[in-house]
Amino acid sequence: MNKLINDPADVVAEALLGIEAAHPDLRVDHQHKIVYRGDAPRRGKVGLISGGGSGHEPLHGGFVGPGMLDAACCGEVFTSPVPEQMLEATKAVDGGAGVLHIVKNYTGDVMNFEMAAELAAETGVEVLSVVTDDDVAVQDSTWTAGRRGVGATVLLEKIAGAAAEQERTLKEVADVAREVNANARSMGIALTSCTVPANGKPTFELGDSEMEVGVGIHGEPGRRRVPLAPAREIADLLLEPILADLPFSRGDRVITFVNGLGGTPLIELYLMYNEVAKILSAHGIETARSLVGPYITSLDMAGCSVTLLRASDELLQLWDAPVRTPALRWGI
Amino acid sequence: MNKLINDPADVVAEALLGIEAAHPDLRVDHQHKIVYRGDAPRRGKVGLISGGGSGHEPLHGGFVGPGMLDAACCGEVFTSPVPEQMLEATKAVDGGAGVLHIVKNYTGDVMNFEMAAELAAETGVEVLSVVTDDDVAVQDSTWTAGRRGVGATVLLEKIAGAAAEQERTLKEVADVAREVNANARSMGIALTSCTVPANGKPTFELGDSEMEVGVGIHGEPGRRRVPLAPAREIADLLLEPILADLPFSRGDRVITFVNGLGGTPLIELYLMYNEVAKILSAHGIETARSLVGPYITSLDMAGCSVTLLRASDELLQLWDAPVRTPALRWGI
Amino acid sequence: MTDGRISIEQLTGWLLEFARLVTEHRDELTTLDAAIGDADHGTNMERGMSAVVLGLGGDTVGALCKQAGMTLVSTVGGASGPLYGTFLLRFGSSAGDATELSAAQFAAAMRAGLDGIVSRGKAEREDKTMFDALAPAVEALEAGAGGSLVEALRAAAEAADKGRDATVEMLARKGRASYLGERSIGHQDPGATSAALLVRAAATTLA
Amino acid sequence: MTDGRISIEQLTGWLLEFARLVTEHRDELTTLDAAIGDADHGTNMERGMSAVVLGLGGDTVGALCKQAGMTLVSTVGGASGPLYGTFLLRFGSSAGDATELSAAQFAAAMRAGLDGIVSRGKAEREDKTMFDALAPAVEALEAGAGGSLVEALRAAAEAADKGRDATVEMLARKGRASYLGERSIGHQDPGATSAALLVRAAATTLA
Ligand SMILES: Nc1ncnc2c1ncn2[C@@H]1O[C@H](COP(=O)(O)OP(=O)(O)O)[C@@H](O)[C@H]1O
Ligand SMILES: Nc1ncnc2c1ncn2[C@@H]1O[C@H](COP(=O)(O)OP(=O)(O)O)[C@@H](O)[C@H]1O
Ligand SMILES: [Mg+2]
Ligand SMILES: [Mg+2]
Ligand SMILES: [Mg+2]
Ligand SMILES: [Mg+2]
Repeated sequence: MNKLINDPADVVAEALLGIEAAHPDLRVDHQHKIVYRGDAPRRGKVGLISGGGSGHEPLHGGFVGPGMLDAACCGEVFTSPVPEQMLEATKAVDGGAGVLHIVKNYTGDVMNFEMAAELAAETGVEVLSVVTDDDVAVQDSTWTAGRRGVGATVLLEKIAGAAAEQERTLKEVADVAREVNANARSMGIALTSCTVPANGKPTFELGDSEMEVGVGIHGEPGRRRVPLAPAREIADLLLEPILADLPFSRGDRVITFVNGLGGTPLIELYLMYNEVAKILSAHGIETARSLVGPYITSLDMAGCSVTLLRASDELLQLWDAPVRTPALRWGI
Repeated sequence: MNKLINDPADVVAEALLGIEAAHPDLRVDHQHKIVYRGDAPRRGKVGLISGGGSGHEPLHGGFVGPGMLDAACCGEVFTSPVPEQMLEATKAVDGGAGVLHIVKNYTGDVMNFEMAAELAAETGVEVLSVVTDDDVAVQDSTWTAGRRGVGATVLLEKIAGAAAEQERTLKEVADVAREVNANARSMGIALTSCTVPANGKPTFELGDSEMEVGVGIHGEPGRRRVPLAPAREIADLLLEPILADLPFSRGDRVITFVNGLGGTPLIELYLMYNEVAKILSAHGIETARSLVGPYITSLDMAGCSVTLLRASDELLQLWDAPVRTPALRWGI
Repeated sequence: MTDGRISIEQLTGWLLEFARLVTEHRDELTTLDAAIGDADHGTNMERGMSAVVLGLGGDTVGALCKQAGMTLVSTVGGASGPLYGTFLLRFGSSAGDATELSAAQFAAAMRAGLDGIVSRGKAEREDKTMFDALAPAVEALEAGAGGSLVEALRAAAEAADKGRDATVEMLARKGRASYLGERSIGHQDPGATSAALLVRAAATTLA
Repeated sequence: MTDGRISIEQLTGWLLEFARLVTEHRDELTTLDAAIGDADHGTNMERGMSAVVLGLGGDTVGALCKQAGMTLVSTVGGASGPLYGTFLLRFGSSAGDATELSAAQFAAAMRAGLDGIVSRGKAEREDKTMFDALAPAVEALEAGAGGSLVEALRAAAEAADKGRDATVEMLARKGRASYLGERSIGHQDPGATSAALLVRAAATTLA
């Protein structure tokens, strides 16, 4: 297992020590594995909390800071955090205006956040939850666990963070967050598996000329395995279901997000971005803003995902608002 | 070969199309494969040019913008650009105050930049060159090609960029750049090889429990191959020669840079950062600033490098100055 | 189920044995999860049950099991943490202040635990989850009301194993495996596998 | 070398043959470079020589070779671009306006090219570079001054091959391979290998 780690059981705890050491304006609660904005709680501001399994870095700890999250609760690798963590974070970031939980739609995450919200309600903190489920690879059905939350989560945390910074009410921030999720669609592809440290071997085996289409961010196998294709065909494969699903239409303005899954270098992501941009312009869809890089990863998996967010002027303004976190920063 | 590409011969050209599409405030000359700051040339400002083989992204194209480079010349993968590119860029960014070439110390880069500088001299543009050679893995000797330029290049481009932004003279900017190089040391380790697209297979084979110590950023084998070790031992292995070489001393203030080589995810880099921070504090060396992430990569290689820069107050001020590039951004 | 009552020591032994089995089968559980999930079920369960073992105690069955359930909720995470945690919490509530359980009380507590899982996770029969191993086991316990505890537990363990095996052919409709659609068919559910271990542990420790 | 003169068509043929050999040996050159460098020497040389082939032309030997040299400088990059480019530029300068070369003029032009490589790259004997294949070849050409061109070219090709083979045991002191220190020993230098192809191409096309 070619990883820069010590004991696999300590990966999350030790990475948190590194985050703390590297980012003096964040605060880390090592007992509860929570990354806090240094100046939380902010009086009058809605507190924004997210969290989930680790292994998706910079999500979520790298998105803590002014203009984005107030706290990130870090679970074990690919394992949702436990209710106690979210309860603790909720109490710590409440500045009197309530707390928004940003939850990716996985059974474990949803249940653990739900339990935390129930417990928080008992302490009197007002909590609303938003669940992201933007992954079009998964059939949406009341008979399944529903779609996964993937790339939209990054865009949502930024945009809701900006709304919270403007001291909007909890309901308003939650509405903006839901608007982002409702207008975002994603799809991902893997060229290699990832290796969970505690497991020590690749979660699935993929030949040198195969790929998994429709993967999430946990090394789950995708919807289907097909022969490796050139980037331009992969872009088609990713965009076709995305564009059809919302559906996106000629004239739409979007934020285009090409995300690396952790083991794919930036040069390939830019190359993919070019393919995506060509398809979008052929469809008359205008990229108003873009994001290219590894922002929601799956450990060392090679591959990428594409997220499109249909963005109103208001969402774009919130996107442009200053943000100062380890992984996203502009304007300050 | 698990890569998101089309024809291996087109990787660089197509990635440049992606960079152009994703970053409207940059300008790309596709014929010469040059990434320009949108508003170059800036009258009265020293022009800063770097470049080298591609495959190290975000270096150098991702460091073009206010506060950093004016232009980046992109060679083929792992192949230094040709003199024509640097000549073209030199003429294009000269705002009357001369142009600084930032060159990593590789035979090919040095020769191609030299030829470009000779040609530029004929056109009347004043050119100075700074060569980075911070890699302590390589014996420094008049009998060899000398040390490689690696991580220090990133720090130097930022700091010299800030000095140029202050409208210092060409000589002054070059002096600052040389000061950075003189006070920086790096060392790298690989847990996997990279795969050059045109070659289609890993440059070297490394077993699951081996690592190459003292690698550069081109998939060259390192100084030696040893059994894979825990992160804390790797940190020792990397820091020991760095600390001994300058040497760094108790009380020194440094910029600590833990760099990912392209295939290693951020969670591992933070874990490594923690190990590095522990060793530094044991040596009484104070980290004044830090940088953690994949900034000078080697395609999809798994591994990392550590760079320490002993930084005066002036260098730190220049580091803190606003910068606005795709890969490094703060203050604006 | 008329013979024998289940002591608090036996219930403690049950949880210890479950912890032992989870560790013994950790890699198997993780490998099953790798095929249709995210390769952590063995790690998750081992982390949780190790913590349970360290904190085992309580004067009543209710206290014992609630403590264990809370520990699972606060150490496991993922889907299995809240589900197994809720199972034990509800089991404990059902048993209440009792210091020993009759076979019927045990069956009732198991039913309460299973209902807890359903109320948390909304699983239905043949969704390919832990429910598919646990539900037949609880039914066997209930059906065995007239016979011996040993017999009932053995029948429950067999029912759980059969339910676990039946998950192989199911198309997943809950949890991560549901993302795979048709590709989930042919793989045994990891949660059903650990649930069968829980019932097997009961059969070897409670009678 | 009294028999025969080398026409501009033959020199054109030389460069064409070198391009052909480079393509034929592309993967070998890259594999050699993978062992002690960065796995691009075959790709680099093929890219450069393909461009040379497309632009071949000129009324004089000087024009032909300078054009080819400029093309290498502006398409190859890396270490080999400036080195092979300078080689051909200096070769062309040495030949000047001639439209054919005597054997002695050819040897002198080769010497000038080699000197160009040395002035660009500062390589010395046994640094494990292209110099170690080219220098013995140039010496053989010079030494063959009294014999036949065919003989001299054959001797040069043999000397280049021998020089190339000798790089295997050398410890690299220039270029990327020098980073490897002792580990560079045991591997044949890619640049010396392509240089031996250049000389072999001369032997098969110029006599
Ligand atoms: N909604 C649900 N109801 C009941 N059991 C479920 C549900 N969702 C998942 N499970 C069970 O949880 C198991 C997976 O547990 P685990 O791997 O520990 O959690 P995660 O899926 O979060 O990684 C599945 O094999 C399945 O048996
Ligand atoms: N200073 C030098 N003088 C002569 N030849 C050199 C020198 N440095 C490198 N070379 C030659 O260049 C070859 C490598 O070329 P190539 O792989 O194309 O360039 P790069 O090393 O930039 O990737 C080496 O095998 C060696 O023969
Ligand atoms: Mg999990
Ligand atoms: Mg090269
Ligand atoms: Mg799992
Ligand atoms: Mg090379």
